Amino acid sequence: MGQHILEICYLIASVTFIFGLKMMSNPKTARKGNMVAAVGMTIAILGTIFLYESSKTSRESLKLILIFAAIAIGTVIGWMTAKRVQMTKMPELVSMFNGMGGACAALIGLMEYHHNVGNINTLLPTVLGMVIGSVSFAGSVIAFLKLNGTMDKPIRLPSYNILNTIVLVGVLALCGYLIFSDVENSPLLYGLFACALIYGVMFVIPIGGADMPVVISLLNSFTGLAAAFGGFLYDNKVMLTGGILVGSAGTLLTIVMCNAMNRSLSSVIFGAFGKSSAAGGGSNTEGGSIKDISVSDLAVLMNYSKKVVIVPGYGLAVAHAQHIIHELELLLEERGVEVKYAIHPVAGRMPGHMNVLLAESNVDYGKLVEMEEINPEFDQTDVVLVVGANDVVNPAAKSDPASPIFGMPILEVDKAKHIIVNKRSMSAGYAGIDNLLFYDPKTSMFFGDAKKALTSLVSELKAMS
Amino acid sequence: MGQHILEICYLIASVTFIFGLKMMSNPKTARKGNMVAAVGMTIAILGTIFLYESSKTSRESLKLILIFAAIAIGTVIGWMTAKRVQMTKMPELVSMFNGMGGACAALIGLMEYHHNVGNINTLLPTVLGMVIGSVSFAGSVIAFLKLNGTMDKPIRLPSYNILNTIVLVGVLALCGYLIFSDVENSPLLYGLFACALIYGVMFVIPIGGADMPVVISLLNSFTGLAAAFGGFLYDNKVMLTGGILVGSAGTLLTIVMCNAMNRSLSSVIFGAFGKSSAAGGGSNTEGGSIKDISVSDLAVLMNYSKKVVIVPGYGLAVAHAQHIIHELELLLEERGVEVKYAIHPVAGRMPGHMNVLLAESNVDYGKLVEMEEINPEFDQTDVVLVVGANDVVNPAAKSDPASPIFGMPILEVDKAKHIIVNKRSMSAGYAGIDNLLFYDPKTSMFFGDAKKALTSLVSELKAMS
Amino acid sequence: MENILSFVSEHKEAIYFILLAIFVGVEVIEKVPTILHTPLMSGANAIHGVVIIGAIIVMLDTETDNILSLILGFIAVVLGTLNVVGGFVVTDRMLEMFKKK
Amino acid sequence: MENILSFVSEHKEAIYFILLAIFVGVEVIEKVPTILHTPLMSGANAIHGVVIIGAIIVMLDTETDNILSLILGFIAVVLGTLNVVGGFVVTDRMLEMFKKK
Ligand SMILES: NC(=O)c1ccc[n+]([C@@H]2O[C@H](COP(=O)([O-])OP(=O)(O)OC[C@H]3O[C@@H](n4cnc5c(N)ncnc54)[C@H](OP(=O)(O)O)[C@@H]3O)[C@@H](O)[C@H]2O)c1
Ligand SMILES: NC(=O)c1ccc[n+]([C@@H]2O[C@H](COP(=O)([O-])OP(=O)(O)OC[C@H]3O[C@@H](n4cnc5c(N)ncnc54)[C@H](OP(=O)(O)O)[C@@H]3O)[C@@H](O)[C@H]2O)c1
Repeated sequence: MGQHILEICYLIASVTFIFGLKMMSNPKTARKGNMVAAVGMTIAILGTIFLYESSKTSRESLKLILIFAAIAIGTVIGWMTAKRVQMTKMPELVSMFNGMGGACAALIGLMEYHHNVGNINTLLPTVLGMVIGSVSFAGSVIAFLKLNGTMDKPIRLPSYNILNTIVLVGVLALCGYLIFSDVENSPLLYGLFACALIYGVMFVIPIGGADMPVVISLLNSFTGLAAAFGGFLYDNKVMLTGGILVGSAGTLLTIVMCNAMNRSLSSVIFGAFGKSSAAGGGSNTEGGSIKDISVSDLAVLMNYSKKVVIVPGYGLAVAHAQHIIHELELLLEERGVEVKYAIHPVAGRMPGHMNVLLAESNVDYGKLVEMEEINPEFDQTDVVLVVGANDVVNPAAKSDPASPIFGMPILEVDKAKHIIVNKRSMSAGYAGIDNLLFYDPKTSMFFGDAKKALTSLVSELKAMS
Repeated sequence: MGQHILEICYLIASVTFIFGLKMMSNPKTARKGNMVAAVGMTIAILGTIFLYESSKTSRESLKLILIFAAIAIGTVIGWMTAKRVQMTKMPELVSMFNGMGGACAALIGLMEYHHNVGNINTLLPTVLGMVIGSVSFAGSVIAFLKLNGTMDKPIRLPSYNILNTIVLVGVLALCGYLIFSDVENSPLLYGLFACALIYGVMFVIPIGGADMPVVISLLNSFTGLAAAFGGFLYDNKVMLTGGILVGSAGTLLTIVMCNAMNRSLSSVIFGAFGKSSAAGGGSNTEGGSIKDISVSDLAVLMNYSKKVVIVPGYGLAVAHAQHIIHELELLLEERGVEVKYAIHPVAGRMPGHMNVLLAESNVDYGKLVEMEEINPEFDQTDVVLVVGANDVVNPAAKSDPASPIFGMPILEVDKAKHIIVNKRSMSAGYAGIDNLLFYDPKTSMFFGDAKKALTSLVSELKAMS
Repeated sequence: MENILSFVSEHKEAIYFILLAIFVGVEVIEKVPTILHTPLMSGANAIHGVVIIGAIIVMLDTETDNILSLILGFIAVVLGTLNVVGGFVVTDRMLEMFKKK
Repeated sequence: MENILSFVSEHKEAIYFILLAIFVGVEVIEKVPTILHTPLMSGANAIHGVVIIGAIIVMLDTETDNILSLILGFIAVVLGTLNVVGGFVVTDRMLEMFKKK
């Protein structure tokens, strides 16, 4: 009876996962979708605690206390972290939570191993779940450290890919041996565990910090896979559904991101980008002179414009300048200036990064205009204010077939009357290449940290009226 | 071994069905998608013939000959009919083929019944598949006759719905008895079969001929359901996948059609439309006078226009005027007139009906403009030529809250300088309501069968140059 | 009540299968644009012709001396083939016209 | 070869399940617009926290005197909860901002 009810709980949870993801396709229903999935998850968890039954199951109060204590601890920490973290730290957070899930899967595998030796149908998912979970865990930790800035240089030993492949082959060989040997061999299991962790570290270490969103999405789908293997192990449908859904979602998102950057997944993982950027691309640095603009001149220019388009980029996120830019926008509108934001699909470091940021600072949704729509408007624009964006406005993507970003669609800001670029220095963006836009006669540089620079601009503007 | 290969055949076929339907979402890949599904189907059929194995299976040459003969006959007839039929007869054809599938399911149920008495798990799908197949078969035949014009009036006995409900209850009761009684009772089975056929007839008979596309789509999903029950009966995955896919596709399409017409499914089935149209709506007939236009005047008018928009409707399909209208279009373009087609989503009698028709006569795809896009263009249009359309240009949908089509989006042709309406008489369209557009001072009527009228227009135009 | 519960839990494989297949069907069809709805309808029509497999199985499993069964099975196979072949061919004809552009 | 064939056919239920679930996942995700990709990623992240169910099962099935198992299980449940709760809450926070408009 209990078992039957549990199956129905799982069924409900599986359906909520699907509906939840489905509702995520619309900003209006997305939040509800997330709630729906969360409710389903709660049902599945509580159902398991109270109704799960196998030949070995027992519910001593010690165990129940431990389980609830663990859940309580996890809930409090998870809740607090999630509520407190800054919006700009989202990628770090996602990678951290992803690592937790991976670790959980790895632990399950470690503990279940000796129960399942001899039965290949359950041993296979046990070992694979453990390995994938471990890789995901270790990889996520490194990704977290990289995003965090703790580990900021890609570390690339000589003949790295060979080394990496050797470890991978080792992991696979150990897996195969453990699964098919039919004898319990705990030391080897721990060896495999260690190797998987090492592989996870080595997998992520050579990848540049800026590529982390792609990596996280990939690791996300790894953890999904690990959960699905858990589903096979326990013949548990909800773990299977959830795991497979996330696995395919993660894979798809990874591909979407790579496509939007006009790069292949392998070039992200094997770091072809970093190399070519160091070598090529920089050929035009001497090509022209750059022009500065002072805060007061800029304030005057903007004050008397009719139409201003703001192009936010990664720098805006780093500088936490989303609130001050909203203030600038409101101020300009008060003075009768029309203000819009031009949102490039891969501006920032995560898909939709700019939308999340600007939504946080209450910018009106209707003012965020997507690339295809805003591009024809630039020639009627007086001032384009580029804030911490670089690659997404690089004309080389259109004009220079040798450029690594050639072919990526860009915001065509060079059609506007005046282009103001705010960044801290002349250094390159994510793709590591030079930007000829900065040498355009119509462009003026407005150097400084985005938040500070904009703050001074806003106070200058306020002083003017 | 053979059984294993057969399972893989089924797996492949199931995947091709999904991919085939998926590829249908794009005109570029749609044809290939259909091929893919057809290949999968062939694999599944051949696999079954040669590899299927149960305790009772035998492959005497007589049986194999009969099977291949049956397939050959079906193929030849199906192929010829499908190749020869006129494009305007598409709905008839679909309903006919649908009926064949339903009949096939019904026969399977009839034959399998006595093998499965006593085993509720297989008896249930056997009986239900038989019943749904029979309803689908009988309903499709009636739908075919109605579309065909053989049976053109909705037949509505007094207290029809009550009668109908009684038959339905009878069918359900017999089903329940047969399934749960556990004793073989062939006469009752044939009784049930007869009742199901009667119900199918009664289900469709009261529905107006013009509502047939919705009905066919619904019957389509019924047959899908019947196939899925076959899948349960034989534990056959490909029948299950195919059946369920079609079942949900048919249901969804039905809903989409009803939504586009701004009506509910129950109002289609219970015929609320037909009634209200007879009573209401006609209140404004006396409201104004209509104006005729002669062929020669029309030819002059069009010849000296800059921009002409053609609005095709059901009448175009009935009159087979798609080729002559293309000729008209080419002729006008030769003379420097800009010509476009305005396509309303529910113009005609099937979703996408106009696109299919005009594609047949080789009209350039880019000239077919959808409603939302063309509506803002009407005020720069010199002549709108409405050919056999009525409801889709009825301004009552916007202005008259009492109208049965109120709320349906329409083509706003009344914004154009001149409106020419070609139809045979002043009689109403599908919704059975009057159209004030015809009394608009800017409107001129150009009476006659679409094909004949346009032919005379074209020759008049040709004579002019 | 308990009957229903145990029914659901015993047939969970089938229920998940059905649910997922319905989801796939709905999601896939939702993406088809209106202009392709007529061919979609007839393509789907062809696919439910898969019921022919049942007819073939009936033929294969019947005793050769059961004439009635053979005849009915024969008719069922003919009807199923009509549905399959006619459906695919007519859909192809329609889509051919779309492809030209 | 024959091994593979029989493996596939024996596990057909599972294979269909996996295939259909993958299709559902891909179809559903494909429809999500770019602007929602960050919350989608973190929402999906929360869902794979379903692995916590495995951790709970381990705890329930372990002997009470197997301290190591209890400790590891405890840690696994904490980690799983972190993934689930953190994931859903952070997604909710992000989506809350989108909803305001
Ligand atoms: N969105 C995604 O899904 C995603 C995922 C992965 C990768 N990417 C990639 O990320 C790039 C995004 O382009 P983007 O134009 O947004 O950014 P970007 O090309 O990376 O450029 C960011 C610029 O911001 C400036 N900056 C850094 N900190 C700043 C601060 N505190 N104040 C002001 N400026 C600051 C930097 O120049 P200074 O150092 O001179 O200040 C840098 O040039 C693309 O190449 C895209 O392919 C995107
Ligand atoms: N597309 C779909 O999926 C679908 C499905 C079901 C229902 N519907 C419904 O069908 C209607 C479609 O609107 P519609 O404007 O296309 O058609 P309509 O409103 O049905 O009007 C068609 C008009 O064509 C005229 N006509 C008939 N034969 C003709 C011929 N040989 N030559 C010239 N004219 C002829 C008729 O008038 P005369 O008799 O005076 O000639 C009639 O008024 C909508 O109400 C819609 O809701 C659509």
